[in-house]
Amino acid sequence: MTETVLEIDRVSKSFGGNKANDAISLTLGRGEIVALLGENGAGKTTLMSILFGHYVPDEGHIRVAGVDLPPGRPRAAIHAGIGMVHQHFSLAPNLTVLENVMTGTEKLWSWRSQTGRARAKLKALAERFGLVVDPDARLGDLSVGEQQRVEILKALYNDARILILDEPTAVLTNLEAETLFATLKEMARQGLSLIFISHKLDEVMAAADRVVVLRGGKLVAERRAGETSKAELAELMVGHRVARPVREAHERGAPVLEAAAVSVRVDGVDRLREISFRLHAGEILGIIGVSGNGQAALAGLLSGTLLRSSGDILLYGEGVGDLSVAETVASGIGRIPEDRTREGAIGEMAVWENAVLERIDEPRFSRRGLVNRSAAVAFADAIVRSFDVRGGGPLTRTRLLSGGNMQKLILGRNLAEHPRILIAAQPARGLDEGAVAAVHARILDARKAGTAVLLISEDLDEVIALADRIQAIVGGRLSPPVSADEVDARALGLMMAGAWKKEAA
Amino acid sequence: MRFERREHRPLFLVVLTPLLAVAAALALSGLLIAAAGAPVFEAYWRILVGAFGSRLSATETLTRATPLMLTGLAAAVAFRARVWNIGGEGQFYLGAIAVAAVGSRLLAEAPGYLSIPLLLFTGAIAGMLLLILPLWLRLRFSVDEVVTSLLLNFVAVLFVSMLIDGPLKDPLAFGWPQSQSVSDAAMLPKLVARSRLHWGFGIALVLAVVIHIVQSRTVFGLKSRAAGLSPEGAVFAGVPLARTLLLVACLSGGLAGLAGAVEVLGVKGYVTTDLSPGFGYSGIVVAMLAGLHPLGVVLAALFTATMFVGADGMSRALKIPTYIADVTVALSLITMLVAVFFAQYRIRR
Amino acid sequence: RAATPLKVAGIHASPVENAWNSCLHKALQDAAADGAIEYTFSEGVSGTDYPRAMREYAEAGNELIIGEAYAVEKEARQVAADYPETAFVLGSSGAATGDNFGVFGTWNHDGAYLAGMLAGKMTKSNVVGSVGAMPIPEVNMLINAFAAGVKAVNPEAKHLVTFIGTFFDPPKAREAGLAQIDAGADILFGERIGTADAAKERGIKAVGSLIDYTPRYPDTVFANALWGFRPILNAAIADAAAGKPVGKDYTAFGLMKEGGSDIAYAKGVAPADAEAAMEEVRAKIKSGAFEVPRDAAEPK
Amino acid sequence: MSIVLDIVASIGLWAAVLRIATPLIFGTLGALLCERAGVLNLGIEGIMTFGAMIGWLAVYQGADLWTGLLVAALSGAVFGLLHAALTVTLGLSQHVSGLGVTLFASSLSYYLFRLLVPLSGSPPTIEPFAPLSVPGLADLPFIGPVLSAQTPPTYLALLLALGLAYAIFRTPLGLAIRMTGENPHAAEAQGVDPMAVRYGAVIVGSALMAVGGAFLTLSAFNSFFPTMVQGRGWISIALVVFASWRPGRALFGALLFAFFDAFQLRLQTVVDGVPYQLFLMTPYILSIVALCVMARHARVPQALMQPYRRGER
Ligand SMILES: Nc1ncnc2c1ncn2[C@@H]1O[C@H](COP(=O)(O)OP(=O)(O)OP(=O)(O)O)[C@@H](O)[C@H]1O
Ligand SMILES: Nc1ncnc2c1ncn2[C@@H]1O[C@H](COP(=O)(O)OP(=O)(O)OP(=O)(O)O)[C@@H](O)[C@H]1O
Ligand SMILES: [Mg+2]
Ligand SMILES: [Mg+2]
Repeated sequence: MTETVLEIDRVSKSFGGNKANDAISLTLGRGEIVALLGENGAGKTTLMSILFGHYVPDEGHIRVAGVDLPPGRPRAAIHAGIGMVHQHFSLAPNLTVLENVMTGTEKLWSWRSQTGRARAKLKALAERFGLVVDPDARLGDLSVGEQQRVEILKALYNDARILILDEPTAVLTNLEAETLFATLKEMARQGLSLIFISHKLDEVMAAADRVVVLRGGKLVAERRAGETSKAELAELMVGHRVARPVREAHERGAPVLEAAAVSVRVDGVDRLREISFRLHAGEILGIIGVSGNGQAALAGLLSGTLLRSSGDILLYGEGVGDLSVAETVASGIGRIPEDRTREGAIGEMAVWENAVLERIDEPRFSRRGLVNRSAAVAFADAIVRSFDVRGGGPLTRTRLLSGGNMQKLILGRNLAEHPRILIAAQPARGLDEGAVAAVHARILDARKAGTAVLLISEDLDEVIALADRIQAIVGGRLSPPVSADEVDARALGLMMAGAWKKEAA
Repeated sequence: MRFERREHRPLFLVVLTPLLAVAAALALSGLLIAAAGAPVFEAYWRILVGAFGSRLSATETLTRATPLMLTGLAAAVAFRARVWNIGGEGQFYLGAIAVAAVGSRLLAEAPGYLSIPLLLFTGAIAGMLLLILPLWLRLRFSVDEVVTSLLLNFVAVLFVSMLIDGPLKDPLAFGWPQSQSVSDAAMLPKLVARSRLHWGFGIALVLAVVIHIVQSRTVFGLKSRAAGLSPEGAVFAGVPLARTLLLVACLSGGLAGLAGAVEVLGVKGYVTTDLSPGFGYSGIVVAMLAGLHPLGVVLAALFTATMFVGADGMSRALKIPTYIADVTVALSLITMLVAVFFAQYRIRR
Repeated sequence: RAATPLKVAGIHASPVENAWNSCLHKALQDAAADGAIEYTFSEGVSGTDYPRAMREYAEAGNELIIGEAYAVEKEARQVAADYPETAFVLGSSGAATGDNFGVFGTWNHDGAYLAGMLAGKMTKSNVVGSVGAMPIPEVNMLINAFAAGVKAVNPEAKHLVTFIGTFFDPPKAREAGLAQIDAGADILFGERIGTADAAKERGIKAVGSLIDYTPRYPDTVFANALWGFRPILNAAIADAAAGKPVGKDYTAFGLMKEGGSDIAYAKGVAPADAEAAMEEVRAKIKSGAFEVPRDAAEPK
Repeated sequence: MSIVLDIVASIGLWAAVLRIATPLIFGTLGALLCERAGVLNLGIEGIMTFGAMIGWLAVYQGADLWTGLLVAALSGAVFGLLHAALTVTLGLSQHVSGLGVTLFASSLSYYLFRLLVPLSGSPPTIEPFAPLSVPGLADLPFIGPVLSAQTPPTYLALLLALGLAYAIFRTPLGLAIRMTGENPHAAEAQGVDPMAVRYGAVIVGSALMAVGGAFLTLSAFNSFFPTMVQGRGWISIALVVFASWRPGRALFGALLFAFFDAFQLRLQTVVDGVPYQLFLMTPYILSIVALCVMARHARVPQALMQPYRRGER
């Protein structure tokens, strides 16, 4: 093995009574790419945060090139050559790219920022690793992918020799992700050592030299990438065999939701242009597309938060105008939002409150403006039990639930009501393998029970596994549907690139 | 050293920390009292006597707590929905001047059972209007309401000053800038004869209970909290954001305006620019002390009033500079804030 | 009776630095030093707290309460009615009420008139200025008397007036004074402290009000329209100590004729003939032969 | 009309503008520095009062004027430390802590003043700063006489505005401060300690506020009066917003406000009928308007008023 650049030695950390890291030891060699794998809440981010000095470990040491790193000092970590790309970007939207990158890189008390030198250095780095961005652009004006690049440039600018990436691909498109991994491999070839965290096993298999699996805060396995399989990794993560459920053939019912040439305009920009689709009871219609092409607008439109600018929507065969959220819910439409922490649930509120908020005006939950608390708590309790929401009961603050459990709560409050239609946007994003399997199983169960599901997703594997028919969304336009049995990932990739237009023309 | 939020608060902490806070504040102001050459322990005794030792002091403490309860409720209601209303002082004055204007003219002849409710309502409306503007600016231009509502305080006070120097000036006040008086019939009846304690205290108590029920039991309470905690989450759940926040603003501004109305109708009968010794600002502190809980606001307002009236009386009894009262209040507010914090957080290394 | 000094409490709405309050405060301190009274006081008492302070002092056994009713006229009378055993003598623009609520005004306009007579003869630019807090009657009367004094000896002179809108902003009064100097004034009448600083800075002369500012600005303030509170206080103390009702107007004790107010001036600054003419009027005022016009309308 | 032009063209007006603006410049720059680091400091009104009192007291006790300013600055720093301890370390609500500091600092200054300076007659005085005329500058037409009427602290204020602009936009420390105000988590991830930056900014900012207060007693006037700060602190808070958190514009805003005030005082001597309150309202209303125009560009420090707690998410 090559020389060891980083050593994590029996690191432990607990939050309250919760042991997030339990005596974890790990080494990293020069030029090596290690993937860190684990369920949601397994402690991956915690471990990396300790490594970078955000958190102070309760026990254990970090050594870089054999030298102990003082705990809780990001500055020391940076000096030791560690760079970190955070799970949630840590950038300032009001500052320029250059300013974001330069912060903290010079002696604080010097008379003048060497902007010229910094700009040159940034440019050289960008060229060397193929991460091109305009140094003088205001960061808030950049796309998510570009911001990701800035995050990496920031780490490289500090001459990082060890780079940590916490779920770098969670918000990237497949194409962006591929570019990123190509860059990372090039970095490793140039002698950098990398640790990255991901839930996407394909990426892990493709990019990593070595895979480390955490479970419940403990390091449970270490494998060379060439000597393991996706199935084994999934099992190691969850602790038992996981298999994603498979879609069984199944008769579809009558159309329940149709869109005819619907357009949506948000802040003067056409987000959806004359889209048409038809959704049947008992089927899953997958909508694929690269982020930024109008999926959010589509989900918003069908969830009752956005208004049409033209076109018609037919619900159960009848034309309806713009439905408000309350009307949407009342018509039997369940909604799973793309971003569970921003839209799906309110962290500071109790589980029961989040369970009933969208139905609070129904007579069973409130009368004459007064909340029927016991009914609401009972409703939440039923969800917690039947959807196996772990980590708390109806009275728990929702913030304390892990991402996967929060997603189960959101799924539960919708499916418990046996919706006739389910609008599911990125239902498995950011979830670990076990949670993904559970969510998929629920959605398939709903389909079996006759629910019409509109699945909006960027994850092609997910769409192929679940959907009966697939349409692609590109630049606010919707392709004609194709049957899921007739396409493969490559064909879908072409659709997402807008290839159908040429066929149509 | 770092702080970690306690998920459970042991009862002894809830009880002990405020006591420790008061003790700390008294110890600190004790140093200053000693610096003035006065006996410290007698001073403590005098604070107690000054706040509750006689019929006069007890009723005065409650009288002073009344506007604090209302402005405290105004802040608590708003802050719970994350509407940062720092404009209580301006709303207080606008409520007061509206009452003086309407009460001295339109309703000058009306009998009390008619004019009192109408005037209270008038004051509330005036307060509302002043908070709706910052809220509208927030919804429309995303302008932070902390600064706008703060700025409007000064505009409001200057506006009141202009009115009582101009159209509303009382010609019988010998040229002093003060507004005309509301009719005697419109004054709130006294709760205790030969004292200043008036029915406004009862109104404030009732409102605290009502608001507690609204916040903990009603759909509106739930929705407004959701709107405050997460606008996106609330919209997704079908909470009409603008309407909910607007209602919150009306409630909060209305309460602050009502505080001004009650102070005019209960105590003074007319408006001057020194009607409020910062009731609007103290209300914010009262609300924070109370952890934004409406019933807690009652306690916090009583505490603040007790400290002030008690220390004020003490300064007279011991002949030390009057300003010790404000110092004591300020110290106890600061120590109480720290105490509330340590009841919520624990220290970790 | 004289064996035990009268217990007197002072309640000041402003800090006692305020010139007007300092007149009261100093007279009370002096009386206490003389052994005539036992003095205790509160200052910076806001309108909300003022009635409570009155009641607390009354309940604490003070026999005479001195203060200012301007912002709390109504409530102050209510308090007096509730404590008939206690004597209240307060600065007020209103009338005395009942047996135990006496009032006094601040009439030092005689001195202002006399100072105006000197100023009128001294001005070279023929422009003089007055800086006041707010156009309230007593301030108006004072400024008008000064202007009348100026006009009496120099009908051509122009008189500027600025109100700073607050009782407590010396730097602002100074700015107002400077503005008047920029507008041509070469003698300033400072109803507010701070005005004389402007005069000092620009090397012109100024007139002070209420207290003697000459020691503070030796080469600048050459005349002061003094107001002595001691005669009013002595009268009130005498009434209260004798158990006589104090429900009357004590203003007159502050008049020049009664030895209350006067002019204090540095001799030799104004021309000798001006001083002589002024002294003549001063004697007439003291004898009652001349009365300075009282005009409480807002000066223009 | 010509009256107005006469006033605007007068040297006296512009000299007054600079004088009136000086405490506002200090106050605004101090508040701006705090806010750039993400801390709203409503303690300003009290800190200015305390600075006015303690600076004066030091000189009254025999210190020289510059020592007086220094003592004021130190006292401001102490209150800044208090505010920082409450808002940065404990993460308490910034506006509540600020209001608490204002109440504490102002009442304490009155109390101490009364204990230490027994009063009879008019308050005691000190010899304040004398105007300074800088050779070269003093010979310039118009500007020369205007500047020559100013005392050293005014020159200091003008230089400070330029210096702070440079420091914030051109130095590594300034960038660290801005980053802390925009995103403390990002600052920490880059090795900048956001707690330390916030402490530093609040302490230095508060020291500047106190110097602004001391100007009132050491230059604009020569004795201390309770309540003499008269809302100048609150005006500074408004001016920071008006200036959209830029020192150069803060200077401009303070001068503009002072212009209104000086102009108003002069206009009063020649015309009447306009309620002075209308003049006094203008800066507040202008600030609100400026805020509406700017909010679209979202240049408010994004982490303003957000407590930063390490290791909390
Ligand atoms: N600052 C914190 N305070 C309290 N608990 C925390 C904190 N940070 C993490 N935790 C808890 O520690 C555990 C591990 O969290 P961590 O973020 O490391 O998980 P993760 O493996 O990164 O999960 P994910 O895949 O969802 O990102 C979780 O139970 C989490 O709730
Ligand atoms: N109001 C807006 N102003 C400026 N840009 C916007 C606005 N709303 C969306 N965008 C940007 O425009 C692009 C298209 O947005 P849209 O919501 O239609 O697509 P999307 O696929 O749902 O986006 P995403 O999946 O990233 O949320 C995205 O890059 C989005 O960030
Ligand atoms: Mg994580
Ligand atoms: Mg999307």
